[in-house]
Amino acid sequence: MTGAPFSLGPRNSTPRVMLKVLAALVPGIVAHYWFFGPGIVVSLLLTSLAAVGFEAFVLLMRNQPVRLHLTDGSALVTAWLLALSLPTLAPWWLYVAGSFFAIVVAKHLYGGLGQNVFNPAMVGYAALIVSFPLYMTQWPAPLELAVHAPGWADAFDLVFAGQGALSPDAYTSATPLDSLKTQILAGRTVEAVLGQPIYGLLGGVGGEWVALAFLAGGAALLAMRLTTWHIPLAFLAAVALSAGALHLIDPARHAGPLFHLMTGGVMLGAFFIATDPVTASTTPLGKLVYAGGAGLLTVVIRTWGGFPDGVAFAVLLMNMCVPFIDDYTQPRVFGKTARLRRRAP
Amino acid sequence: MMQDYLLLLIGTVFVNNIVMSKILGLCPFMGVSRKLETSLGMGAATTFVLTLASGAAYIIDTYLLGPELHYLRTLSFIVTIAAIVGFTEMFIRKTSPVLFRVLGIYLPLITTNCAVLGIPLLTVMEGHNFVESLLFGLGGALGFTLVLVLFAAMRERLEAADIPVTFRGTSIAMVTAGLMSLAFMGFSGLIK
Amino acid sequence: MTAVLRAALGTALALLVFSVAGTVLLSGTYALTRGTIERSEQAEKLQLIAQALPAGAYDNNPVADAFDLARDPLLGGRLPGQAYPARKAGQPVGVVLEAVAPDGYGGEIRLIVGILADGRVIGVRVTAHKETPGLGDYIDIKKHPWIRQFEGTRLGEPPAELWKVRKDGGRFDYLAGATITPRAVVKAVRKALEYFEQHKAALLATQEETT
Amino acid sequence: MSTQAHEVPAEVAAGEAGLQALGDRWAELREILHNGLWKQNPGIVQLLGLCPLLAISNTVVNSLSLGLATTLVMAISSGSVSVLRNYIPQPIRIPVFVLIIAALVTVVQLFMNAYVHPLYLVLGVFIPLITTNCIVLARVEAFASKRSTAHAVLDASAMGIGLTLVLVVLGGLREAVGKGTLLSGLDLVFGPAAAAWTVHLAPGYQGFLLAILPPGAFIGLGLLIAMKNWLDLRAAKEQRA
Amino acid sequence: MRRLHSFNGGAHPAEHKAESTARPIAAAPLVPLYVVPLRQHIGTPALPLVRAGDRVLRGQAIGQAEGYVSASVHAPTSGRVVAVEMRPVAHPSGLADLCVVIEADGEDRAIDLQPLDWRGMEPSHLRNLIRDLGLVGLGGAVFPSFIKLNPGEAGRVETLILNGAECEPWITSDDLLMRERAREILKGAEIMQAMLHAGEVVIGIEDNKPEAIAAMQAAVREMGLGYEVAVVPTRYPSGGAKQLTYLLTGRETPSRGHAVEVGVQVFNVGTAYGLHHALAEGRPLISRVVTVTGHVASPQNFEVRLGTPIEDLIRAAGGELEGATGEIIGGPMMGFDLQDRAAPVTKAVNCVIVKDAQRFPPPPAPRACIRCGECARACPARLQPFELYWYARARDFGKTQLFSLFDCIECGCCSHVCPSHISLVDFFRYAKSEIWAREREKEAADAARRRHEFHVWRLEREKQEKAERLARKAVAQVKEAEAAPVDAEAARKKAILQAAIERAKQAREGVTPRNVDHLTPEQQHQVEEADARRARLHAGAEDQKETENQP
Amino acid sequence: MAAGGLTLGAVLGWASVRYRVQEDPLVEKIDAILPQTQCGQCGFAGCKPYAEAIAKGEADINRCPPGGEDGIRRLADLLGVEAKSLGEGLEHKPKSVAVIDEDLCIGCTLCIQACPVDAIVGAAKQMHTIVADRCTGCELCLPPCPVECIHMEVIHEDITTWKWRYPVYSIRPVRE
Ligand SMILES: Cc1cc2nc3c(=O)[nH]c(=O)nc-3n(C[C@H](O)[C@H](O)[C@@H](O)COP(=O)(O)O)c2cc1C
Ligand SMILES: Cc1cc2nc3c(=O)[nH]c(=O)nc-3n(C[C@H](O)[C@H](O)[C@H](O)COP(=O)(O)O)c2cc1C
Ligand SMILES: Cc1cc2nc3c(=O)[nH]c(=O)nc-3n(C[C@H](O)[C@H](O)[C@H](O)COP(=O)(O)O)c2cc1C
Ligand SMILES: Cc1cc2nc3c(=O)[nH]c(=O)nc-3n(C[C@H](O)[C@H](O)[C@H](O)CO)c2cc1C
Ligand code: SF4
Ligand code: SF4
Ligand code: SF4
Ligand code: SF4
Ligand code: FES
Repeated sequence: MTGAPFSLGPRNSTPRVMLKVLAALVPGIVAHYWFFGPGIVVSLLLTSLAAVGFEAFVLLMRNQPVRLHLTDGSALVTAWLLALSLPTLAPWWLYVAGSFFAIVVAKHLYGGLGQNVFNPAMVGYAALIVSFPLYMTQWPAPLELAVHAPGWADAFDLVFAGQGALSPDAYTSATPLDSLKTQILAGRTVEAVLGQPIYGLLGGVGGEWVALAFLAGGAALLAMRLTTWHIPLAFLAAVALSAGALHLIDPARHAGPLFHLMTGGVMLGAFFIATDPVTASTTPLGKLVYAGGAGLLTVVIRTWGGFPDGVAFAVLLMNMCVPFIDDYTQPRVFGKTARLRRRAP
Repeated sequence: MMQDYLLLLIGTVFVNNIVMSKILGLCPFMGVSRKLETSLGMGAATTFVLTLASGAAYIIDTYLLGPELHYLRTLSFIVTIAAIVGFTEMFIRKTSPVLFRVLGIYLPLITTNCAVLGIPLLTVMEGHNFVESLLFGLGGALGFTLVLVLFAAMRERLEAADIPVTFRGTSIAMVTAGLMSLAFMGFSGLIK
Repeated sequence: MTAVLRAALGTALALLVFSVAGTVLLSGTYALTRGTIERSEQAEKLQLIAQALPAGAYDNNPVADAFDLARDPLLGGRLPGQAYPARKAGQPVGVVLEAVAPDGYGGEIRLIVGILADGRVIGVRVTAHKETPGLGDYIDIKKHPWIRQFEGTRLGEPPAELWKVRKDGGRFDYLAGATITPRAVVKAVRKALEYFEQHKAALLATQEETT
Repeated sequence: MSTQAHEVPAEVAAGEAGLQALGDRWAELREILHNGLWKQNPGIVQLLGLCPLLAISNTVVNSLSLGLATTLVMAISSGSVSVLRNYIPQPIRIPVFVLIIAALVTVVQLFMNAYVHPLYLVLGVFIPLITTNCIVLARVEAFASKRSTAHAVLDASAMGIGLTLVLVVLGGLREAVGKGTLLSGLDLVFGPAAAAWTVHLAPGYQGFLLAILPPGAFIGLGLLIAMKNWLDLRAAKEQRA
Repeated sequence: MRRLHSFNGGAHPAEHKAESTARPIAAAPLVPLYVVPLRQHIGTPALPLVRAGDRVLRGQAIGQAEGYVSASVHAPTSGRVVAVEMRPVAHPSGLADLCVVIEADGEDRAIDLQPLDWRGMEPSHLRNLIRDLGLVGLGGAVFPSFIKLNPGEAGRVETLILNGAECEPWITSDDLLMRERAREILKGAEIMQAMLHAGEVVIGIEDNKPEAIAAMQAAVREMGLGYEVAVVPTRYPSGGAKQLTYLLTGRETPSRGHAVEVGVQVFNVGTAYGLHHALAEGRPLISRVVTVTGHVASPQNFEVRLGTPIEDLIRAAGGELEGATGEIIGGPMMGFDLQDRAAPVTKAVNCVIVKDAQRFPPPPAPRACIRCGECARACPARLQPFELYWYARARDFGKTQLFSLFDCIECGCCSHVCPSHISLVDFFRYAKSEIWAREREKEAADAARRRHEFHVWRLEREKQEKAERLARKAVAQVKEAEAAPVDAEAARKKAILQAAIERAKQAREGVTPRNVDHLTPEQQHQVEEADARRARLHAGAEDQKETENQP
Repeated sequence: MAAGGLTLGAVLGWASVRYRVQEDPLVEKIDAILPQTQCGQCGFAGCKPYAEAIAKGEADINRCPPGGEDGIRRLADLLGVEAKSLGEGLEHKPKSVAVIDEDLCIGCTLCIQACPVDAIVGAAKQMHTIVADRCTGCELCLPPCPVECIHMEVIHEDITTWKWRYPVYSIRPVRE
């Protein structure tokens, strides 16, 4: 039986939401293509295919309406975000394994869309980086700096047939974050490092433009009311503030806030990953706590941790806290005097 | 000095989390995490006992056993822990019946939490001094409480998820713990 | 209250009996196994040290003859390490030094460096490290023969400016994707050799001198 | 049990009763075994003794060694508690149990240190931790302290073997996925020659490191539990059909 | 002008009001058969005062208010009662309820109606009168008005709000009532103000009803009342009592409490209109204004006699058009699907919408909730509907209560905006009714436990008493035997035999039902009925001995 | 070590005597969840004995058919164990009340004695009546009646007891 209301609200729907998110990602993808070559297209295709395949497979196994759930588009969002956080031009099975972890382990073991507690794309990323650090640290160099700028044919060769004629050094370089981190470890100063050719005006060459494109996409996301300002703002503010504080304390060892905002996954994370409605906190106050925590952890892991970028782990760590945060940050219900509190233990 | 202590504490809570990276104390972690409220109680009780046990272990190991009798460590530690648990129970019952109602049922469970023996053993193996031993115990217990409470909140939410039948219950809890420890790997390398 | 006391006394006695019994049992076992344990521990260490020494070129027990080294920045460690001398007929053949590479990717990398009396490296082994599995852990002989590159090297051979990984223009190989680890190891071995040069006399003392 | 016994001649009844008693005993034994190995399996049902289960199960060899050590401790401690059960004052039974277990564990520890030193180094702190391995105390308290010695030893062994089985399966799973090998590390027990016995499953396999790391342990055990659920569900379905 | 406050969320569903405002309110025609449910209000249903065969007049009470929260029910026209029986009523369940079925005689004769001089009346007497006149809230909650007209402990209500917001789409009955009968509404409000000693009276109307606003303003001016006509922005559910109170006064009605606790009382404009008529003419509540709209030939508002079958009412609006797919009772946001068109109009029915596939398409297949929070942003109660849904779906009702399930006013905003098209409110209604059922069961179980414990205790006591009695008797007999030692042996045997007989007799008859001590009135009623039946059954039977078994 | 053992033993012994664990209130809590039908389908003499058995760990939580899945879930919640389905051989019946065929009743009072919750009224040799809203539907009065005049009638819902149904669509409910 279904009761009132009998009216349909604004003409939106979950597939449309997902479609809009995909659309908002396009500027970033275009920038990526422009600065880093066609590898991104190959990896997007691969993760999309794998993710949709895995999703269909699990739905079939569970006797669930396959068409209904496949068409909600969430697997594609996961796939794209996964592809955007993995290095391009890695062997094909890396993308497939990442999609498996994202879709099967992180999403469908929990019952599918809306029920998972961990961000699927980030679970895929994290599983890969701890398992295959070698592939996960070989990032394609920006085209203008690469010894050999890989074209479409190279891209397919590298992904499907292994390295072929190209040696990794020909088309990869350490990412700006990684390179900064290792060189600081070796005793160089930030200033000296940032003068190197892979660093651009704000972040890394090419990477900074991709980040700006994601910022634009994020703005569109906000304008379309697909997310609220809380998470992106708190995330970016926490990154900027903590990086800024470290920079003030010791500018030789810690890069400034702008550098941190423009490199790695911060922009993508702030607007597209930390905002995943399923795994993010849902209360206004909770969103601030959640995203603020994620931003802070990002900088902590970047600065002292074992991984060059901390966005994925920061998001996962905060995902873990979300049910707890939500429980203690419920908005005050109309007519009640206090926020919802748990019973005393 | 202060900084070292702080680092030790942060290290034991996050980086070398007793459950997620040292893999100790899992039975209560799985068993007492169905409800947020009970997990808070368990966490509080464990924190209290573990800090004391860790300090006591240092004293016993340094002043009673020494290098000669190290083979009596396990025996003496476990007896000490049993006594501390019994003593705590008694003390709390006497001083705060309310607290006792809250913690009482968890206290006996603590004796069989292997973290409670593991931390004292680790602390003497790593050659900590007295303050460090206390902090190590405290940090370990806080780390335990942290993950226990977060895990409980997650499990409460997952109780209502449409999880595939074969994975319902402890299976998905294990997978969740696995993803938690994956997330905790993000802390690796934080403190060298 | 007396009932309580009596009960307490009873349980106390029972527990006493069990504790004493446990202690006696353990002491007995300990006495029984002690010798074997010590022998096992020594054998373990000796086996490790032997990998960095020329087989059959010595007749002493380096582990038994080990002596402490003073802390030295060239050896890297925060705590003083040890040296294990190898002698044949009381004459020094070489020495195994414990050294630490402090700047590995995951923190300290502990090494033993076997050096012949003429300053030539006979073998290097990693005894403990926290490098990333699958990436930086090829320095472990169980994973990769990389560490054997040092065999036969000495200060000046290769020349000082080539005591680097290939990526930095040196002579030592590395595996792509992980340069920090080999860099640290190369540096540590070089420093250990320098230490040997500086303290040669003390390290290669004959048996009588050290004991 | 034998309600119609009085209607049949005495000697027949006695024989029958004897047979029945034998059958009963066999049923009881089977029950204990079935409980330990499957129905109440400590590793995947009771979820006790998880720490060593998860921490040590990265290779088959480690799993097997710790499993056997645990089984040994369980059997001896259950047996001794069962023998001593009437001499242990009720109020301090737990401390005494723990004491007995701790003493036995230390004995095992000393022997392992002496005779399989490399393995001792690998298993590390988890040997003394058998003391607080919940399953040891749980069986002692729930079973051994109430039952005859033979039963107690059998139950403890069944539980121990049940745990060992899970350990070995999990170890095999993790080792195979994580490294693509099986039985690596045999040399720790049998000396360097045994290194050659290691089975390499797929040459050129990259190794899925996650499986060997802690997350792999948790997820692997989760999968094993799910597998058991699935088998049980299927059995239940078949029974209904 | 007063400063308006703004509540959280809300929704802007398409209005569809113009359809039914084109025509004035018409009187619905007399129909041959009226079905008048005895439960037309919240609380205890009225007790029937008539039996099949009785003749009734318009306005005659046919159901008497029973208990405190209740109101009387009256005949809508004159005619003959043909049955007092279970008939389908307008209820989401589609279940039947006890109704008085009246066959109209077409004469529509009324009882003697007398204006009541309410000004001089003792307040509690006046409230009783209002109860007997069947006045209940016509805003949808049908709560007996006399209760709300009690100024309460404070002795006065600061603000009386007349609710003319009519925020639901499609419905226009209040709009038309205000346009056409503003003066009568205000006269009703005067009564309310006087009864509540209200300091100020505010009439809240959404800004999409300019004619009604103008009419009310004009009437206020003409009548020289100091009332304020407050224009509130059109945003569903501004007509909810809590929301309107907050809009107009900035006061939050406490959770699970009533507006009166913050010094405000809210009445629907129709209620005021009905109150005026009830007191000025002595006419009980037998009709109300109902909007008939949607897929009908001529959508219009009707003054409808309560009890009119809905199918007849639809016919009055020209009948449904081709392709009608059903009816909604109430508005599209809070109403429900009508299951049986023979069900009658009651005091709660303010609107009948005939659906068609175009404007009321079947709901799209729901998808998984993505926790997007749209619903929380729309919820006027500031709840987190997706959390409620999450736990209601899994039947974890404890958790739903932790997330304040009972603060949900079932406005439907959340379902309305959900991009996954989940009918959230259905889950909330489901959870609420399950929790209520559980509470009922719990009470029943507790009562059963108490009775069981009593039962056990009683058996125990009886066993004891019996043992004592037997002992006493045996002692007495032995004494007797000793006193007459003729044949002591025989006497002793006899005594034993006697005792055995006694024991058997006791066993057979000794159990006396002492379980009728604490019966509720209904149970007493049931027992009495049984007794009556028993008496009828046993009439003529000679057996009268059982009285001796009574204690 | 010996000294340690001695002191610890003393402390523990003293504590254990001093603070013996009192009766736990668990039985009450369990009993409060049981439906108090007293039907004995669980294999115990009533709800309270079953509650005691559960508290002692002697009985499983899935033995009470009148309590249904929901009751099991609440018990599981209380005891912190995994909920399970109703035990083998037990089934949940729709809620019913007993009805006495008044024409047949001979007034033997046997049913009155059987009814655990005093839901039957009437005196010896008189016809008996069941007070419907006291009857828990336990069926215990059926077997004793010598003339088999009692039968069970399923209770149908009315408007006041009607419940909104679980909304079902193509998405499956979480627990079926
Ligand atoms: C059990 C019950 C008791 C009530 N008691 C009062 C009361 O004491 N005073 C009052 O003004 N309204 C009382 N109400 C009526 C509500 O406040 C009334 O329905 C209305 O003002 C709120 O309208 P709404 O819930 O339709 O928005 C009561 C309602 C119920 C169901
Ligand atoms: C998770 C992770 C673990 C790493 N572990 C190591 C390591 O153990 N040893 C190492 O030399 N580099 C390690 N790196 C790689 C360094 O960050 C850096 O990319 C590399 O050492 C630079 O080498 P290249 O110049 O050959 O690219 C790791 C990177 C990541 C992301
Ligand atoms: C969501 C919601 C919307 C409502 N909308 C209106 C409305 O537009 N007009 C109205 O008179 N009552 C409306 N009500 C009912 C009021 O809350 C309240 O019951 C009524 O105004 C009290 O007046 P009454 O007792 O005279 O019916 C609504 C209730 C709810 C819960
Ligand atoms: C604004 C927005 C952000 C999203 N971000 C992610 C994401 O970071 N990772 C992901 O796997 N899915 C993301 N999704 C898709 C979807 O929510 C996700 O697959 C669910 O977590 C699967 O249950 C996003 C969806 C939206 C609408
Ligand atoms: S609007 Fe719908 S999809 Fe979004 S959170 Fe609410 S229920 Fe979930
Ligand atoms: S129906 Fe309830 S939960 Fe939904 S918006 Fe209205 S008040 Fe909020
Ligand atoms: S089955 Fe349930 S209702 Fe019946 S006696 Fe047992 S506990 Fe009570
Ligand atoms: S009347 Fe019969 S069915 Fe009803 S409670 Fe009594 S014994 Fe049980
Ligand atoms: S084995 Fe149970 S807590 Fe570690």
